[in-house]
Amino acid sequence: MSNAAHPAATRDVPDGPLADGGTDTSAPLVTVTGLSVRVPGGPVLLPPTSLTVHAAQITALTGVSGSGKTTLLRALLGHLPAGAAIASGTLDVLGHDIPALAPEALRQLRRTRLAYVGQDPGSALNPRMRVRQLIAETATDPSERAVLGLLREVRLPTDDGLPDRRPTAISGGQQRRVALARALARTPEILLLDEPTAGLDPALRDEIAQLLRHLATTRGLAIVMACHDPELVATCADRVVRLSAPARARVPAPRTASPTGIPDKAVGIAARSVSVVFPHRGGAQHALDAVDFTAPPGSATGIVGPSGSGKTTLLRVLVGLHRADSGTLTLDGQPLAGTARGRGRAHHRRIQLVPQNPLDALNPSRTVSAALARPLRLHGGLARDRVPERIAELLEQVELPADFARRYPAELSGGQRQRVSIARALATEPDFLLCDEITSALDPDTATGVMELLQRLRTERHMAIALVSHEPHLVAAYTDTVHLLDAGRLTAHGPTATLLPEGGALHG
Amino acid sequence: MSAPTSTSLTAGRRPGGARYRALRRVVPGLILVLLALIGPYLAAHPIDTPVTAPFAAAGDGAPLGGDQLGRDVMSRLLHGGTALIGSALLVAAVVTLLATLLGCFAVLHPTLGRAVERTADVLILLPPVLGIMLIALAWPGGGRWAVIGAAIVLGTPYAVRIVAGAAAPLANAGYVEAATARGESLPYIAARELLPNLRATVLALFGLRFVEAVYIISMAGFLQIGPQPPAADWALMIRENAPGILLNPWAVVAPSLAIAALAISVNLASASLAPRSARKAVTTS
Amino acid sequence: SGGGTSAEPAATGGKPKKGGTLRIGALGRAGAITRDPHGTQGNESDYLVLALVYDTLTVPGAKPNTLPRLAASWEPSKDLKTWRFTLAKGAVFHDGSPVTAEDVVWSLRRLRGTPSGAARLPGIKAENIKAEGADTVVLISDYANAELPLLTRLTTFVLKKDTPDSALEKAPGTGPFTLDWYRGGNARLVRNDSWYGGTVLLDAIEVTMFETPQAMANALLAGQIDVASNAGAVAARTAESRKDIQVVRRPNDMSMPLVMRTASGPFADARVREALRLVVDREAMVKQVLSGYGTVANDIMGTGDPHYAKDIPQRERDLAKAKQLLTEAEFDLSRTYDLVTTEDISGLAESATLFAAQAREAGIKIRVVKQESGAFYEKTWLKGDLYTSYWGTNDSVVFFASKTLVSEAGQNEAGFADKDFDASYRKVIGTADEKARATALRELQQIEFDRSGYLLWGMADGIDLAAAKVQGLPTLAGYGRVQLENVWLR
Amino acid sequence: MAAPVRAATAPRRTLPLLGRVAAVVARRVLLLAVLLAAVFAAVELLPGDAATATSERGESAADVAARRQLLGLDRPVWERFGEWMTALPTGDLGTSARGQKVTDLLADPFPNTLLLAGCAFLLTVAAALALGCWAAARPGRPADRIIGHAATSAFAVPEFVISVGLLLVLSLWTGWLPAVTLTGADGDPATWTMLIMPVLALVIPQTGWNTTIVRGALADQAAAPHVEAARLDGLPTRRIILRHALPGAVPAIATGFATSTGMLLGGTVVVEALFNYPGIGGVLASAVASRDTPLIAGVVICGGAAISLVLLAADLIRARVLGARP
Ligand SMILES: Nc1ncnc2c1ncn2[C@@H]1O[C@H](COP(=O)(O)OP(=O)(O)OP(=O)(O)O)[C@@H](O)[C@H]1O
Ligand SMILES: Nc1ncnc2c1ncn2[C@@H]1O[C@H](COP(=O)(O)OP(=O)(O)OP(=O)(O)O)[C@@H](O)[C@H]1O
Ligand SMILES: [Mg+2]
Ligand SMILES: [Mg+2]
Repeated sequence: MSNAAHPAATRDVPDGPLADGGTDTSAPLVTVTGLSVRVPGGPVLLPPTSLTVHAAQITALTGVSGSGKTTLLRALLGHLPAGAAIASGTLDVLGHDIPALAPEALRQLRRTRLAYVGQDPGSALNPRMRVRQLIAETATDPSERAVLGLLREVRLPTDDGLPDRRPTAISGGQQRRVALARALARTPEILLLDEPTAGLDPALRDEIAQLLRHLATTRGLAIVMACHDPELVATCADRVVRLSAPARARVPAPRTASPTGIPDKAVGIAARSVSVVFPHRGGAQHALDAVDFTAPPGSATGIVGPSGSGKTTLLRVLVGLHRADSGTLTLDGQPLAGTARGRGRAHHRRIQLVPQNPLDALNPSRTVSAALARPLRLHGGLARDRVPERIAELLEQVELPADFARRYPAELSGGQRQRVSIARALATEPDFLLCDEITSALDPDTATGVMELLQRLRTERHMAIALVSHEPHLVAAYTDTVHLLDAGRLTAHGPTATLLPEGGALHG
Repeated sequence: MSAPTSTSLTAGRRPGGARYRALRRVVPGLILVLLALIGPYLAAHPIDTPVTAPFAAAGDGAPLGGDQLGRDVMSRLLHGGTALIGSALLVAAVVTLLATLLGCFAVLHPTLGRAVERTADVLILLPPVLGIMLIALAWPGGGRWAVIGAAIVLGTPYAVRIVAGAAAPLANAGYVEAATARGESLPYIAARELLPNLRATVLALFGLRFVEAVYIISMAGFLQIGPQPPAADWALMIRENAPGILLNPWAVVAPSLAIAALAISVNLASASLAPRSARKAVTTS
Repeated sequence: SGGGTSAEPAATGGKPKKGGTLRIGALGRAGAITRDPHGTQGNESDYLVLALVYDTLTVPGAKPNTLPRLAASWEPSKDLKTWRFTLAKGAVFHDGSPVTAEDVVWSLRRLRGTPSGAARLPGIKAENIKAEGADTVVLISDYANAELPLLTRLTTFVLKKDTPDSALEKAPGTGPFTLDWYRGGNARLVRNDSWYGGTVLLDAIEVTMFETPQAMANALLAGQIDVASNAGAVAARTAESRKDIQVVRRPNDMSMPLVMRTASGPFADARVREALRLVVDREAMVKQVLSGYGTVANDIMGTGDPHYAKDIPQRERDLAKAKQLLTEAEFDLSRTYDLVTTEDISGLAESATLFAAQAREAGIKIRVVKQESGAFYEKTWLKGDLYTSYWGTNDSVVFFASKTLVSEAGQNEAGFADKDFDASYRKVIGTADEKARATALRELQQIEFDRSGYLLWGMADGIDLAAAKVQGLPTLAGYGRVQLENVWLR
Repeated sequence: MAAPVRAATAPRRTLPLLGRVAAVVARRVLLLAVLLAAVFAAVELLPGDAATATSERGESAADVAARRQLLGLDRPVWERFGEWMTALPTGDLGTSARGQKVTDLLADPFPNTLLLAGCAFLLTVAAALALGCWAAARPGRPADRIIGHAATSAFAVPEFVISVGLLLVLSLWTGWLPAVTLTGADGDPATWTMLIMPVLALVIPQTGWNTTIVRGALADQAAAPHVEAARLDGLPTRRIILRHALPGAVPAIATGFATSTGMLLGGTVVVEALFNYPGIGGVLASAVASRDTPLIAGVVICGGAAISLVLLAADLIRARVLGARP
């Protein structure tokens, strides 16, 4: 605990797979030596990795998408994906040899000393329990006072009725903190976090970073987090373990962006005065309120706004998955049907959406190749024997090895799934690509790679992009115009350079 | 570190051992079905000729004793499965098929969904036994077909609900929306996007429907609807021979055991065909 | 005529003793419950209760087959059309009022007025039922009928005059027992100490209605009831190994003939009918269908009749002769013939099944078709070419001749029209002279044996199961089993 | 910072509870009316009618026609249905083909059947939940497999087989229990021991069916993220099942139990016959045999009302459980 007082001192430990807290005097809580995980006779999930974790330190696991961050966390927890097994190395957590631990002892360990918060903590909260019960359930001290204390500790208000709400009635950021409080309630010694800030806007991200720092310091907690957000790593990690990815496809050389000028307004996809109202019991919610949107061919348009401002809804209206309550859609000046069913084949091909949630964007029971082959056959009219070749090409474009074609989505990491989903949208060679938070699960390098790819297609094929993102620097770097949304209203739109100077914070 | 060879990838996903285990679970069902099919050729006596005293205890010539007319229980047992298995399989297949079709379309098409829901709501109020009585009486001489019809009509609404219930969460999944946006037709989405994820549900449903069909058909037999004497039918045998159970228990016990064995083996088979991953159970690690 | 005693006791276990409650089970269905003594008694349980609470004019007997009850004696006129019934002395209703001829006339007319009244009192118009003084009732038949008292044995229950329909359930009767309570087919009856017919020994009878013979037999085996009425052969065999249970066999209880249409169709040729009678293996039928609880019969209906022609030789199986007859009659052996049956009583469908198997040995292809009871009576009965039928009153040859065989009979099941038979029948019912009647009756039975539409392979015994302590159970066939007034408990 | 509370869930509680319940009840009543119309029509489709079905040997065609007129069978179906329906609110179920008041015919047997089916239902619910949870807590282990197979076979074997088996073992061989139900002057079973075997005969197959459903629904829930998370939180299996998996499985389970009600009532037809239980099953069997439309409709409405009540409970449970989810 001696180092708890001066965490900044150990902050800049050099990166590397064998990074070791050599300056610590206390015994490490976790010792991982040469651990590797693979499916017997199958792919490698985690290349040999070593790691030690000490009390009161935050250890960040970074590395490109698919490098095994999630796998390592799950190994520490003793919960590997079905079929995978430890291939080599040792794993010691709190003095226990995790792989050899009896189920009951493992359960006790998780119950009292080891806590894990997954990548999507909102869905991990029982929707039928109240916040208060959720925290008391795992707490060593389930008293009212202690529960409220925990809520305050994670900076949640306790006097506006939040403790009596259910998880579905609180926002995503609040869910994340409730999950954290639930993990802390058992006073663990080690806290494992997977992507604690993915998909959150910058304000929330900073808040969580502060909180983690605070917890490590005051509680002497050892935190291990998988993270691809360099800013978060920079603000709060004591040490960084960089996982090296298994052999992967060539990274395409970055190309210089060559944004075209804003072309003629008459062509491209456009929405005029679109409104969407969601009926709710006892009232209605205006998800979109007379919003105008235009994306000319070859353009790159950013859509930016706080969580719940209607960004996703706008894209869904454009692609025809949600019929707008009022307003008109046009494509190249011609009216565009309000629903996908009402549209012709050509429209289907030309407008493609990459949906927000990478988890359910792919059919779990169909292989990557099946997912990619269908649009190729349906819209490309490709001969059967040409399909595998084209699939390999698409995978390569999103930096995935060609042999991933045979995998099922469950055998991919979060970022890999998102890239397959992008590849599927690209398969029809669309003229308009609507991207909903497509980089939220990707590490910076991969994200840049993907954005570069889109940029290239823009210039080569004159494809237009609409980009919804919480990452201001991406919007700033890759779009020419931007639409700002707030609570369903279009508050501003214009050149990115003027509306988003140097990619600064937009909201919050 | 060496990259995995591509050949080992597929082998790793479905180890030969698992396939063998799955096969082993399907085998009892297959054997039973096979036995029911070739049973008539193994039978020592014709099904309608008395060979011993009515309800004679097991003994020479009749290894399982005689039935209510002194016919050989063993021979009748060997003959009696074909029709029951056939009808139950037919009912289970048709109900599962209908339910899968209607259930998938119902979640993709709200109007149809509401119609299906309402019909199910009404039919669920009708006790199955009363339903069989009405349908079978409305179609006298329908015999086995009337019972099959009744079982299908009565079983489908509930089955549709099960499929629709399982499919509903999938209907809004990203991949279904992606398919819609891609311009896929409803049948394609139902067949290629929803169905593969419902395999476990559908197979479990088939198993359950089969058992339910056996139940309904035997129930109909008990109510004197359906197969007619001198047909050798397991359900009919149970009913006909029940009065003599104290004289020759085998006449009742043997067909009962046959029905139970049939139900178990079919369920076993359908459960083992279901994909393991889709049906996760509460595991401790 | 008249006189004689009631049914013989089944077993004698010492001197009859007074007291005790007899728990008896009888078959019945909840939906078919009737409390009207003149209604359609679909339930044996209801009939049992009615028969113990109310009296009929006469009751079935062994020999002669008609015995006095409420009518102490009867006398025909010379032309056998007018019959005078004299009521028993001292007969009173349960409420103490004496039974008068007026009461009987009112009851018989009420019976005649029911939908099936014409079938129950054939040839007797309502206005031809009259009282003569206080204790004589006169019935005038439209035609000479020497067997008229037969008709008064089963449902001529006597109620008090002008009993309204709403009061039927509690209406006092004259029988050996009075009704304590009745509920949903079950009832409790207590002894009528002032019964005119003799001393009743039992204190009470508790009647339980059973939907299935199986449930009834189980109740008896478990000791929940003392008597299972009409429990069936299988139950009897089950009980045979039990020392504490007696099996009471009542011979000639039920006939299950096959009916072959004589008027038209493939069986119109008498040679074909005879061939079928030669095809059946009667012993096997009795053994397999009735579990041996029955006797082989000779194609003559009414086997319990004191005048049954025992001298006509028993027909045996003779496949060769059958085949020869079929060839002579040019019977089409390539066709499959439907044999329609029902499951109304146990053994019926089985007899059809077994017969079909036996007929196959003679090259006749028969398919058994089971019909639901309602459909059977609507579509097949009286019309079909080949079907099973069943009759429970088998103590009178004349009964069957009048109901089902004489050409104008309302229930002529086989469409049988035979001049010689009709002539013999007229002679039987129109002749007062015993000897001449007997000759005619013999003749009538011979014709029936030779060429009627019936194939009567055997007679089922009626089988009651009873606990060992029950004594004096009736052994008469058919509804004779409800005569429980002489029963006592050891 | 954080987005405001989502509007989706907040106003739910403000809706008047009474109004919602009334709407649900009204829907159930309407469904029952539709079913009755269907049954009325179905009975009309049956060949023959009450007049011929209740006829006896020796009746002439004229007699049957007269009775047909007496029973009102010569009038159109819809007229009779309308008459029957309008009399319903006054508690009048019409007159049976044999001229008795349907209410009188059902007055004794229906409460008896309710008692039998009610006991069986409660036992089924308890047993199925216990067995289903027990099996779900041990997925893939012998206990789970045994329960799974036992449940399947119990359900496959119809009530009458089980009844016969119970009779043999519990009564005829051992003499432990009375073989049949006898009633006293009040029309109720004489002793409660007479209920044991009929109830068991109904419970065993239905428990099989419902255990299968409970087990399946729990297995489905086990894959839910919050259940998986609860497991990773190291909570005891018991708590995971009862607190995290079961609530989500309740709608599916409730629907299963609701269907069970119909099968239970149907099963009484057979079980009552075998144990001579004085219930509605016997009435129904003979009513169908004699095409007694008013009597069949009376039985259907009683059974339908009972099933509706259970479905109503299921509706309310489902509304409560699902209400927690937007
Ligand atoms: N069940 C599985 N079967 C086979 N390979 C798998 C399986 N699960 C994961 N993988 C592979 O293992 C590797 C590591 O996956 P992991 O989820 O740990 O990556 P990650 O570092 O968390 O990536 P991301 O940042 O994209 O979430 C990936 O290449 C993935 O394709
Ligand atoms: N199917 C729906 N039913 C009811 N309300 C909905 C539905 N979909 C979205 N909403 C509401 O509409 C508003 C806009 O939602 P939308 O998904 O477009 O937001 P977003 O800007 O994409 O937010 P985020 O950044 O969190 O993805 C939100 O308040 C949301 O609660
Ligand atoms: Mg990951
Ligand atoms: Mg969004």
